[in-house]
Amino acid sequence: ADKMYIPLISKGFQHQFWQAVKAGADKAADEFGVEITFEGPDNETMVDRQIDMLAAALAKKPTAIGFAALDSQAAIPLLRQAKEAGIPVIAFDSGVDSDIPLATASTDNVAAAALAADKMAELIGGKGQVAVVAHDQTSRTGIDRRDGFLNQIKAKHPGIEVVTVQYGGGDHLKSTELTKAILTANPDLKGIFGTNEGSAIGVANGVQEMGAKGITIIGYDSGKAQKEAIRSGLMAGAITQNPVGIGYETVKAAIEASKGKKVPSAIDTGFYYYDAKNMDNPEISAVLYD
Amino acid sequence: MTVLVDMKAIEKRFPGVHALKSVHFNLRAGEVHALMGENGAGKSTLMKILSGIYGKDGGEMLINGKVANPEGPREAQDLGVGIIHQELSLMNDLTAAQNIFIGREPRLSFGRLDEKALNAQAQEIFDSMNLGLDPKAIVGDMTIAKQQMVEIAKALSYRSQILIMDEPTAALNDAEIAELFVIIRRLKTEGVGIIYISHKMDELKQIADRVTVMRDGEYVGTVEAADTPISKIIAMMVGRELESEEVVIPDLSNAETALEVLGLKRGKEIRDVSFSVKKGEILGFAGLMGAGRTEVARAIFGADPLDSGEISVHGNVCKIGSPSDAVAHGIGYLSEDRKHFGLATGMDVRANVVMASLSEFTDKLGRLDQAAMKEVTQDYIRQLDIRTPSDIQEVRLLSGGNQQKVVIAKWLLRDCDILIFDEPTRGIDVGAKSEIYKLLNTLAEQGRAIIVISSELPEVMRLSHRIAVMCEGRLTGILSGGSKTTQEDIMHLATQREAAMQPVGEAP
Amino acid sequence: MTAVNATKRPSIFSHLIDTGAHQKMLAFASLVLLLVGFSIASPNFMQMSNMLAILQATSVNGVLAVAATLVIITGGIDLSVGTLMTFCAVIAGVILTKAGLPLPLGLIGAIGAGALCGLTSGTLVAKAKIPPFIATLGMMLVLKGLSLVISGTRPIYFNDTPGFDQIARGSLIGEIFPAFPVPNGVLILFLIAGAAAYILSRTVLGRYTFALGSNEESVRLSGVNTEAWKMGIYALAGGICGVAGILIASRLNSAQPALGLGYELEAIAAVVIGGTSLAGGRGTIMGTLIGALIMAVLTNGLRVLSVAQEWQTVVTGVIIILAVYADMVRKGKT
Amino acid sequence: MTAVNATKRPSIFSHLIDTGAHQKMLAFASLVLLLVGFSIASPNFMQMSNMLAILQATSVNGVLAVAATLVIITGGIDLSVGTLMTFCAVIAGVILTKAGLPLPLGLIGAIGAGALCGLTSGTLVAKAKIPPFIATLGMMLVLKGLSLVISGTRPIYFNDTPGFDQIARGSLIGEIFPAFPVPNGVLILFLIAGAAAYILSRTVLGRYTFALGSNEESVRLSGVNTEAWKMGIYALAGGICGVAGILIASRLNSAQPALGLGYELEAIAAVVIGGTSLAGGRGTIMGTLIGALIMAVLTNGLRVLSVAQEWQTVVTGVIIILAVYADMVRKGKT
Ligand SMILES: Nc1ncnc2c1ncn2[C@@H]1O[C@H](COP(=O)(O)OP(=O)(O)OP(=O)(O)O)[C@@H](O)[C@H]1O
Ligand SMILES: Nc1ncnc2c1ncn2[C@@H]1O[C@H](COP(=O)(O)OP(=O)(O)OP(=O)(O)O)[C@@H](O)[C@H]1O
Ligand SMILES: [Mg+2]
Ligand SMILES: [Mg+2]
Repeated sequence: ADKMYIPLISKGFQHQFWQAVKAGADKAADEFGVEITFEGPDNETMVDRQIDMLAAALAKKPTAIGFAALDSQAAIPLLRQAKEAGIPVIAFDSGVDSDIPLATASTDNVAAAALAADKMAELIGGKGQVAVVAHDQTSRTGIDRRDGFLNQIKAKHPGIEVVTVQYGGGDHLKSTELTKAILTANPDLKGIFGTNEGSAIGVANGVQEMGAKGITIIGYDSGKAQKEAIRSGLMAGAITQNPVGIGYETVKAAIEASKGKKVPSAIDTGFYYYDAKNMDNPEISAVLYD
Repeated sequence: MTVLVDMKAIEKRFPGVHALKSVHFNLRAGEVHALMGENGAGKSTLMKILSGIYGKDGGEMLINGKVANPEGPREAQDLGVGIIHQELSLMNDLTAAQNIFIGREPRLSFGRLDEKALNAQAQEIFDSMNLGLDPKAIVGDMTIAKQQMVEIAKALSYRSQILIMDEPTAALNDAEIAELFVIIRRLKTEGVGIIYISHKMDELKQIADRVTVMRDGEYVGTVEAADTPISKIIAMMVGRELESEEVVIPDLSNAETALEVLGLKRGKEIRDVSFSVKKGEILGFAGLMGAGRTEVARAIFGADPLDSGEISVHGNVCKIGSPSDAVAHGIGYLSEDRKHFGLATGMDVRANVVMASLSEFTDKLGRLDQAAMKEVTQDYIRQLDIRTPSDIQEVRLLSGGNQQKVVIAKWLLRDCDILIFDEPTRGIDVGAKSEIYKLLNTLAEQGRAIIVISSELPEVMRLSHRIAVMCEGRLTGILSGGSKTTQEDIMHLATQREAAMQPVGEAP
Repeated sequence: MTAVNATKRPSIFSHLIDTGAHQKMLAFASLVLLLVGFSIASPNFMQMSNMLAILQATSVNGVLAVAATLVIITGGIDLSVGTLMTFCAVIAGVILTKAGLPLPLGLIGAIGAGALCGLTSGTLVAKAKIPPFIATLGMMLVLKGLSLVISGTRPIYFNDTPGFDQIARGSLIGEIFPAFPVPNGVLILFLIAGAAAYILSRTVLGRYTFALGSNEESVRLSGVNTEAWKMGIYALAGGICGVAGILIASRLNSAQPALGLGYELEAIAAVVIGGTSLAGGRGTIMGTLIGALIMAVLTNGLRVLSVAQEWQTVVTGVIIILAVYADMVRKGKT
Repeated sequence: MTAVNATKRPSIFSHLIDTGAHQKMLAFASLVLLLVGFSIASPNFMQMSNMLAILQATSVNGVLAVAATLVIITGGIDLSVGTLMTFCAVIAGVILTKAGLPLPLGLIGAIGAGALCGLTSGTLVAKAKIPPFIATLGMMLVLKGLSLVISGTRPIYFNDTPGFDQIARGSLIGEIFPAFPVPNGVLILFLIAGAAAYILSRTVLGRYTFALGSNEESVRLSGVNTEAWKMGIYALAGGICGVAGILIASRLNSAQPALGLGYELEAIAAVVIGGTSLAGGRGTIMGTLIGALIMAVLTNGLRVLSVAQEWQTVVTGVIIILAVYADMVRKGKT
C-alpha cells in the first residue's frame, strides 16, 4: 500500500523557528515511515493564502493534516470538509476555535512571554524603562507574546515602564533600524524584549551598532546568532519553545489519530528561559536549534 | 553620371495593404530626384526599404552598382544611405547635439564621452546650416520646426552619399526652406544624390532635377523637372487635372463677431495680442517660426494658461480654463503636432474621428453607439479620401498625410462655431489640399468663423479673407486678403521686430 | 483621390479579428497546457473539489486584477489595491459588527469606501499630477495604517451577521446544479469581470480609459475633461476593490486588518500576463482573467504535486516568464 | 534657419538651468524641513549617533535605489533588486563560509553573481522582449527560491571570516576623524552613487541609458546595438545589487535567505521621490539619494517620536505624497 501522507500547513516557512518545526516533523516522518510535506505563507498576515494551501493539501487526499492556524476561525469550513472526508486534523502552534482538531500541540506563548517579563524585571532590578520589539502586530503569536509581556509587567512589576512597542515584521534589518531609533528616543532605556528570532537579532544588532551599554536584551526562540549573542553576553537570555518537539508531536499524533487511536487533546510542548549559564544543560540544548 | 541607386520592380505588402506594386526608381550622383505621389502612395515605404528599415517582398535593389539588401539602418548607413524620416524620431530628453551624434559620440578612453567635442561638432553643423540653435538645448523643449532642423542636421552629419529627405519642409516656413535649399545645392555639387519627397509643388521647380511619380503603390513615370509643367505632374499624381481657384472675399460688413480676443499676454511668447473674427470669415495667421501663432491658438483654446487677456465668444466674455471649456463654448483647435497632440495613434481611425464628439454617440447610460460611429467615420473616410483598409485600422499604420486627414475629420465632426486650424495641410497631397480648401470655404459659408495658421504663404493667401501677421509674440498687422496683398507685404510684417509696433491695416 | 473603399476589402477586417481571436486562444492555450500538465503529473489535480478550490483562489486576486486592469489601461498603476481591499473589509466589519447595522448597509459601505478611496487616488493623479506610482503607494500605506487604526489592530469577526460568509462561500449555482457547486465568490468575479469588460468596450468611460492611456494630451486637446474621467476610472477601480474586500472578508468570515500587502504585485502580474501593456492604451479583461487563472493554477498545481516550497517559488518565476515569452513570440515581437 | 538664435534669448535656456538647480535645492529643502521638524519635536533626534543611524539605515536601500535608478531611466523597472541582494549575500556566504575561500573572492563572487543575474534580466528584457515588470518579477521569485535552496533555508554566518562585519559597520572615516565615525556602509553608498552619477553623465553607457528611456526606437534606428547596451545597464544594476548584498550581509554578519521581499518597492519609491520619471529618459542619482534619505529620516523620526506603528504608516504615506506634490507644484505642473 501507499505510504501514509501527512501535509503540515504552517504559519511560515522561511523562518528558523518553522524550519525547526519542520525538522521535528521530518524526524517523526523518518521514524514512523510516513511521508510529509511542510509549507506556509511568506508572512503571518496572509490568512487567505494559508487557506488556499489547506485546500490544495485536502485535494491530495491525505491520511491526516497538521495545521497551524493563522486565524482561529477562517479555516473552519475547510476543516469541516476534512472532517467529512474522515481526515483527522491536528493543530499545532496555535489552536482553532473549533472541536475539529483532535489535538493541539503548542506553546503557551502568553505564559512564555510572562516569564520573559519576570526575567527582565529580575535583571534590571525591578524598575526602569523597557521597550518591546515585536515581530507582528496582528498575528496570534505576535499578540500573545506582546500582551503576555506587557500584562505581566503591569500586573507584577509596577516599577517598570514599557516606553514603546514597535514592530519590525521579524525582518532582521528593519528590527535593527528600529532598535536604534528606540535607543535614540529613550536614552535611559534598561532593557528590550525581542519577540521572535529576527526581532531579537535585530535588537542585538541595533544595540551593538549604537554602542549602547547596559541594555538587557531578552530574546525569543534560538538560532545560531542568538545563541552566540547569549553566550557572549550581548543578550541576557531568551525564551525557547520546543519547535522540534512541536513538529514531532504533531506528526506522531496525526499518525495515531489516523489509526483511530485516542490522542490527548492538548499536547503542551513546553518552554524554557535560557541564558549563558544553563544553555548547555542537556534538557535545554535539546530544544535549541541552530 | 554614376547611378547611385537602382530599384527595380520593388514589391511590398503589409497586412491588408499592397503598398508597393513593382515600383522602379533610380538616383544619380549629384541630382535631386523628387518622389511625388498622393498620401499613401507608398513613397515613405519605398524609402524605408532603401534605408534598411523594411525588407522588400520582391524586386531588386542596387546601390552603387552592387546588389544590396540592407538589414537595418546601420547597414544602410554603411552603404552610404542616410534618411530624414517623415515622422520626427528624436530623443526628447536629450540635447540637440546628443541627438545628432547618438551612436557616434566622440569618445575618450574607457568609454568616457567627449562632451566638448560633441557640442563643438554639432555647432559646426548648425553653423554650416546657418542655423542659430544651441547644441545644448533639450530637444523636447523645442518647437516642431526646430526639431525638424535637428533631424536634418543629424542626417547631414552622416555625410551620406545618398540622402533621403521625406517631407523635410512640412514643418518649415519659406525662409527656412530657402536655407535648406542652399544646403541641398551645396550637397549636389559635392556629388551627393538626394531623394526629395514633398507635397509642396512649388518646391519642385526650385530644387528638383527629375521627378518620379507614384500612385496607389504603382510606378507612374519619371520626368525631367525642368521641362514638365507642374500641372502635368499633378495630373500624373492624381489622375486628373486640378483647377486652381482664386479667393473670393465675401461681404461680411453685417456679420456678427464670433470671436474677439483682447490683450492676450503670456510672458515672452504672447505679447498683447488682440483681434477678432466674424462669422463666415477665414482669418489667416502668417509668421516665421516661433512667431507665437501656435501659442496664441493654444491660449485661446485653454490648452495653456494666460497671464492676462479677455476672450469673448459671440459678444460674451468667457472664462476658458481648459480645452473642455473651449469646446463647450464652441471653439475647436486642430494642433500642428498631430503625433503628440492630435491623435491617439495606438487607437483606430474610428475612435480618433469621434474622440471630440463622443457625447453625440452616448446614451443616458453611457453606452456608445458603435453603428453610428462607424457610419460617420466611413462618411469622412469617403469625403476626405482617407486611405485606410478599414475604419478600425490603427492610426499609426496610416501614412502621414492620411493621419492628418483623420485629425481634420475629428474637428469637422465636432462641428464647432469657431475653428482654429494650425497647419491643417501639413503633409497633405495637392489633391487632398484643394479638397480641404473647399471644405474650409464651405464651413465659412455656413457661418463658422475660421482661423487658419499656416507657414505656407501661398496657402494663407489662397484661403484668407484677412491675414494676421505675427512676429516674436506680437501681432504686427492685419492685412486684407485677396490679390491686393503680396507675399512681400506679409514678409515685411513678419520680420518687423520690436520698435515699430504700429499695427498696419485695420479690420475691414 | 481614387476610390480605395474600405468596404471593398473585407479580408482585412476578418483578418484582424482572426489575429485577435488567435492570440486569446493561444493565451488560453497556455492555461490549458498547465491544466493538462498538472493532470498528468498528479491524479489528484483534476478533481471537481480542486478545480473549485482553484476558482475560489482566483476570485479575490481576479477581482483585484480587474480593478488594476482599468487603472493600467489609463497608463497608470495602482499599488493600493491590496490594502484598499483590506480597508473595505474593515469598513464592512465596523458597519456590520461594531455598529450592528444590516447587511446591505455593510456592503454598500465597503464598496462606497472603496470608490471614495479610489476617487482620492484619482484626484491625486489627475488634479495634483502626482505620478500614479507615488499616489497609490502613498494610499497603500495610508490605508494599511488606517485599517489597523480603525480595527484596533485585531480581526473583526462577522459571527453576528448570519449569511455573511455565504456571500463568497455559498453556492447559488450549487443549489441549482448540485454537481457544480461553484462558489458565489467565483460567480461574483465573473459578474465583475463581465461588467468591467462591458464598460471598457461599450461605454464612454471605457473609451476614455483607452484613450487616456493612448495619448492623454491629445484627448485633453479634443476638449475632453480628462481629469474628471480619470478620477471616475480610479473611483470605479476603487469600488471594485471594495467588492474584493467583501469577498475576502466573507471567505475568512472576518476582516483581517494586516492583510493585503504584496497582493498588488500579484494582481498586476495577472494583468500583465494577460497581455495588458503597462504603458497603457491596450488591454482586455479576458486576458486578465486568464492571467489570474494561470497564476492560481500554477500555485495550486505545484502544491498538489508536493513540490518543495522553495522550488515552487523558483518554478513560478520561470513559468511566469515563459508564459509572457510565449505571448511575445506569437505576437512576433522577438 | 532664420536668425532665431537661441543664444540671443538666454532667458529661456538659463531659465531651464535655474529651474533645475532650484528644483534640487527645493527637494533638498523637503529633507531639511523634515530634519528640522523632527529636531523640534524631539530633543533626541538631532544627535550625532542618530544621524549616523539614519545614514546607516539609508545605506542598503540607497544602494538598491541607485541600481533601480539606472534601470528606471532606461524606461524599465526592476522588481528583483531586493531578492537579488539577498541572493548575492547568500552567494558570498557560500563562498566564504561554506567553501572557506578568502574574502576578496567572496566579494567578487557576490558582485559577479549580481551582474550575472542582472544580465539575465537584461537579456529577457532586451532580447526576449519580455516587459521589464514581468522579467524582473520572475527573477524576483526565482532568486527568492534559489536563495532558500542554496542556503538550505538557513542563515549563513560569517563568523569564520574575520573583518567581514567591518565592511559595513567599521568606520574608516572614524579612524581619521574620531568625531565623525561615519560607517563604511555609508561611504560605500556614496562611492557607488558617485560612480553611478559619473557613468550616467560622462560615459557612453550613461548616454544610452537616457537615450533608451527617451526613445528606444530612434536609438535603434541610429544604428546603436540597443540590446547589448540595455543588457549592460541591467548587468551594472545587478552588480550594484551585489554590493547591497555584501552590505546587508556585513551588517547582519550573516546571509539571511528569507529577507528582501518588499525592499524593491522601497527602493523604487526613493527613486521616484527623487524626481526620476518612471516613464524613463530622465533622472538623477542625486535625487535618488535625497529620496532615500527622505524615506530614512521619516522612518527614523517617527520611531524616535514613538508614534504608534499604525500611525507611522499613515504619516509615511501622507508625507511621501506631499513630498512629490511639492515637487509638482514647483515644477508648475499643477
Ligand atoms: N507598418 C505598416 N503596416 C500596415 N500598413 C502600412 C504600414 N506602413 C505603411 N502602410 C500603408 O502603406 C501605404 C503606403 O504608405 P506610405 O507611408 O509609404 O505612404 P506615403 O506615400 O509616404 O504617404 P504620405 O504622403 O501620406 O506620407 C499606406 O496605405 C499605409 O497605410
Ligand atoms: N516648449 C517650449 N519651450 C520653450 N520655448 C518654447 C516652447 N514652445 C515654444 N516656445 C517658444 O515660444 C515662441 C512661440 O512659438 P510657437 O510655436 O507658438 O510659434 P509659431 O508662430 O506657431 O511658429 P511655428 O511656425 O514654429 O509653429 C517661440 O519663441 C518658441 O521658441
Ligand atoms: Mg510618407
Ligand atoms: Mg506653430
